[in-house]
Amino acid sequence: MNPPYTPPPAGPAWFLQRKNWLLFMIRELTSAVIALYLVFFLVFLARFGGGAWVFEEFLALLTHPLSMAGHALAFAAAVWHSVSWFNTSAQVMPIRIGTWRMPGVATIIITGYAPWLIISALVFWAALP
Amino acid sequence: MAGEKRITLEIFRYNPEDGGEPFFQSYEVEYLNHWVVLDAINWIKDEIDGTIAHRWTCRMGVCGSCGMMVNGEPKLSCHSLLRDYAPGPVRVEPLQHFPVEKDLMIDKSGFMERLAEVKPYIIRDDVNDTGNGEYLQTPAQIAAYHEHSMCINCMLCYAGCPVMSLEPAFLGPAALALGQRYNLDSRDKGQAERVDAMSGDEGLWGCTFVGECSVVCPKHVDPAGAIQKGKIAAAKQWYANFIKPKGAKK
Amino acid sequence: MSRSNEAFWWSLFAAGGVLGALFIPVLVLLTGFWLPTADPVEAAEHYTHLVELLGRWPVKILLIAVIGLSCFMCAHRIRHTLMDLGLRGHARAISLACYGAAILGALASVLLVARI
Amino acid sequence: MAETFEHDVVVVGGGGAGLRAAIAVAERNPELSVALLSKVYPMRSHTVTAEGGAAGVIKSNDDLETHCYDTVSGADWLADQDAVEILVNDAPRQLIQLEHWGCPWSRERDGSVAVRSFGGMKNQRTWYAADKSGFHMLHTLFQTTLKYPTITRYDEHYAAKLLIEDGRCGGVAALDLRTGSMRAITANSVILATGGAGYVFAFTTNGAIKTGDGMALAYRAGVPLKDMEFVQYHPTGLPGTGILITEAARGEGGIMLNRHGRRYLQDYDLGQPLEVTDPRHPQNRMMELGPRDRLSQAFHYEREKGNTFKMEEFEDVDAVHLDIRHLGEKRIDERLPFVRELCRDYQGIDPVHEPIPVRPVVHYTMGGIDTDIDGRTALPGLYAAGECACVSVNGANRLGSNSLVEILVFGERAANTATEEAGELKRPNPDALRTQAKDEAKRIQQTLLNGANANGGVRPAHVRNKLRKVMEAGCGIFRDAGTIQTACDALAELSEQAARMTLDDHGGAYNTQLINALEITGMLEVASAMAHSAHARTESRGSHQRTDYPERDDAQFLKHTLAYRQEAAAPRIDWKDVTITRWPPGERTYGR
Repeated sequence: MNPPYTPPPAGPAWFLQRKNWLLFMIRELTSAVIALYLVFFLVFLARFGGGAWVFEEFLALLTHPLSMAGHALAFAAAVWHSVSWFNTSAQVMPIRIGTWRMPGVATIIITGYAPWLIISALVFWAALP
Repeated sequence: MAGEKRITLEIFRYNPEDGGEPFFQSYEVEYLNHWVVLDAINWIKDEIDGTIAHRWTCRMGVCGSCGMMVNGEPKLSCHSLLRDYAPGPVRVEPLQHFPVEKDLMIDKSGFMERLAEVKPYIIRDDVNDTGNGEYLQTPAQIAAYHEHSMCINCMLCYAGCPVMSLEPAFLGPAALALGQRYNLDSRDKGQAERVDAMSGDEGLWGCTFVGECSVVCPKHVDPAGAIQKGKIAAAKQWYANFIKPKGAKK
Repeated sequence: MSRSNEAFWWSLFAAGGVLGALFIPVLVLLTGFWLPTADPVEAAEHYTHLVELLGRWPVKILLIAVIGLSCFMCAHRIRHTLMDLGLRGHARAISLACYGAAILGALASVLLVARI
Repeated sequence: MAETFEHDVVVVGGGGAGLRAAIAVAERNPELSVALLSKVYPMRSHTVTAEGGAAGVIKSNDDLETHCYDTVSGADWLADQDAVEILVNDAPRQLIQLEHWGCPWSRERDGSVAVRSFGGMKNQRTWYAADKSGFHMLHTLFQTTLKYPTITRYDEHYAAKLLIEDGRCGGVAALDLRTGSMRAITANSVILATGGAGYVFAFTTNGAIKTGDGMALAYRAGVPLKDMEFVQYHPTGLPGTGILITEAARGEGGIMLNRHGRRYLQDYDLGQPLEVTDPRHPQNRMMELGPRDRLSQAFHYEREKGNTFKMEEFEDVDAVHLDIRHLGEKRIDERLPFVRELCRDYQGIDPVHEPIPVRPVVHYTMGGIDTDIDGRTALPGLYAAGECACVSVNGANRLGSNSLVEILVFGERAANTATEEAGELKRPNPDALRTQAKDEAKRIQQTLLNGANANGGVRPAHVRNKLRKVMEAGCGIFRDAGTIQTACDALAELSEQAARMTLDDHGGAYNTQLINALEITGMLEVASAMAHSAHARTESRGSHQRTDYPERDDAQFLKHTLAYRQEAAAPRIDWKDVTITRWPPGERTYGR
């Protein structure tokens, strides 16, 4: 008798097999874009610490379309990360009062989207002169 | 049986005794409106080809035997109406990520071992002392673990989880959710005993939170949620052990 | 394998994930679009304001936490993704590289923010 | 051929009774090795589908005496009252034990166990885990077995034959489904816990595995089957599939309505209905909370009066309505979520908004392997518990929620006896046992596998389907000498056909068609015992209603039937006295 049949291994492109696996892989890959942005941000901090002149020169560079495109990509990745992160909050930290469990959508808004909006607004407000 | 409509089933065939490779065999079925995929397979087995091997028992979505890939999706075949797949064909395969013993029969032994590994039972000293009545447990305390106790061991989550093919030693969604079900049970005192089995690299930390297990679960067990809760608990435990190493029990 | 240090790295990942989700999109907007496109006359004003803002210790700590922990979030995910893409054989090297880079990034954020 | 595995106790069947038994042996004597053998993985066992709950006196407004009386009167006085007292007295402890093992029983606000009403019970005493009580009990028991290193599981092993040597049972010959090889699993004690035989009927709540295997094993070994004519029709099954809608739906206040919207049960001596808004509704032992036999019989009369409606999509079967809409969505989701799920998935209706169409459906076999109150059978070394056994606590009609405690109480009890006696009895010669297993393998090879029947041309499934229809037609809710005789004749004819069964599959690995064929030969034996027992009992009692003998006849028939198998002949029917202790036979009244 032959041994049980084992289907061939999926290979590195396994995530193309199912839609949700692909979405997962995109979510994970956002971290690579965010990592690049973090490197940029460290440079940004270094320039900022270098004084007003250095910083203004640096800002001028950032008006280049390539920079804009890079930041647009970074923004998309960051938002994807935020959305995919917050959307799991009802699963990871469900809110319960007695036997009542807060509906998933409400949990996600209260623990995710609402703080996100408030913090974003606060950061803008603080950064504005 | 006189049916109303026709549909073709393409069934995965593998026989370990004939030395051949797996292949798909097509059967045409006349079906009634309320037939599920399992009804069609049973009809084929009864009337056309008795060599097909598949598992089923309850036909009401609670015994967990009849999980299969139906058109590429992990499904309970007793729970998948044929008419939803019209006009067909319907491709029926054994659950993904398991060795195939024969046709639609997968090898479940690895899964059974995994279940045992997480110590899925109440651990405390007085468990056999029934003299003082029941342990009290409020409805709110039940709610903390109840969804994770609804697992029928159908293993659809294993077919949905890509880690199962990337890391074959992974304990997997159902087993980890089961361990977590007991960890979250207010009657249990066995968390510390379970943590070793559950929090290894093949345990909780093997999970990358794809989340598909909870999507394909027919009983809303939410293994993905259970595992993330388990990770939080295991991380807390790690810091506790770091601060108060060895022998210190909380 | 029992009680691996994964718990530690994962906790940094989780913390970085939360902070990153809350802060990074708005930081990208600020650094990528809002500051570069501001009126040059206002730019000097911005700079003094930001210097003043970043001179406060609570703000410094928050910024270090956001950047430093986000580094660990990225490192953790990149590490797992590389392994999932078929590099399980190099698990050790990948871990060293990813978390090493994250530690460097976190240290850099401390130094750079502190000197403002 | 025929590998041998030696154990001290072998448990055949991995459902509630089998698992409880295995745990009991492991706890009582950790020195003994236990084999737990099942033709499916244990959590697939039919216990998993039980919904409503398990009866055990726990609340201060209830008492053991009443539970006993309810059970005895529910059984139409055919239950052995010493066994009933054991069941009732031990039930609370068993249910608490299960609670301690992790069963998530539904609770009161203060954390104590909650109980609900059930049919034929005077007080609320049914412990429940929403409406998945059997599911939670089975998984709790299965998971608890994982604690004990002395329990060795043989999953997906089909017990083909009892191994008997020197007049005692010393194990089973079991087919390993994976390879098709025959194994001799030997032990000093064998406990049968294989469940009932509802699948010998066409329309049943029972899963495909409930083919009465254990009954057939014992019957062939000369052990009599007791009270086999008593087959319970549950009044509320979904019309197309036979899926059970739990009695708890009525326990929570659901009502039965005929085609005209009338609560027809009031016309069948089950009391007068209260408005559903009345806080006293539902009343115990009245109307919808009458016993199952009476409710199923009422359906039959309603159909004769033309008060049922036809369901076109299911070949025009008749049905009535079970209405739970007035309970409201919140209560339905809390207490009966599975009912809602099943109605949606398999009937395409939402019981929150629509009444549920239902009809009576074969649910439980009260009869089974004759055992004493300690689980012993007539064959030394062989014990039985659960639905495959007849202790008997269910008599002519089982009360809902008694079976889930029966499997615990008598599962443990049989195991205790088996554990004690495993040490006392001399182990049969293992070589002789292995030879028997080898012979059984050879028999199967020669009759079914090697194509000797190639010209028989009888598909196993056809025998099975015909058998199930024959039983439905001849031994249904109402029978008479004529219908039963027709069934007996048809069964004899089917047995001949079964001898000519031809398989498509001649392989070893997962030859599920072979297993089906073996099951079918057992089903024929069990069905024959049912039909001939029904023929012999010329009275009406509980679930056994003879239109030609409509009255209960205590003078002649306050007795158990015992069906003994005879080679190539109808079974011999014998009689055995019912044990009466404290509750002399009386009038069986409900609604008064």
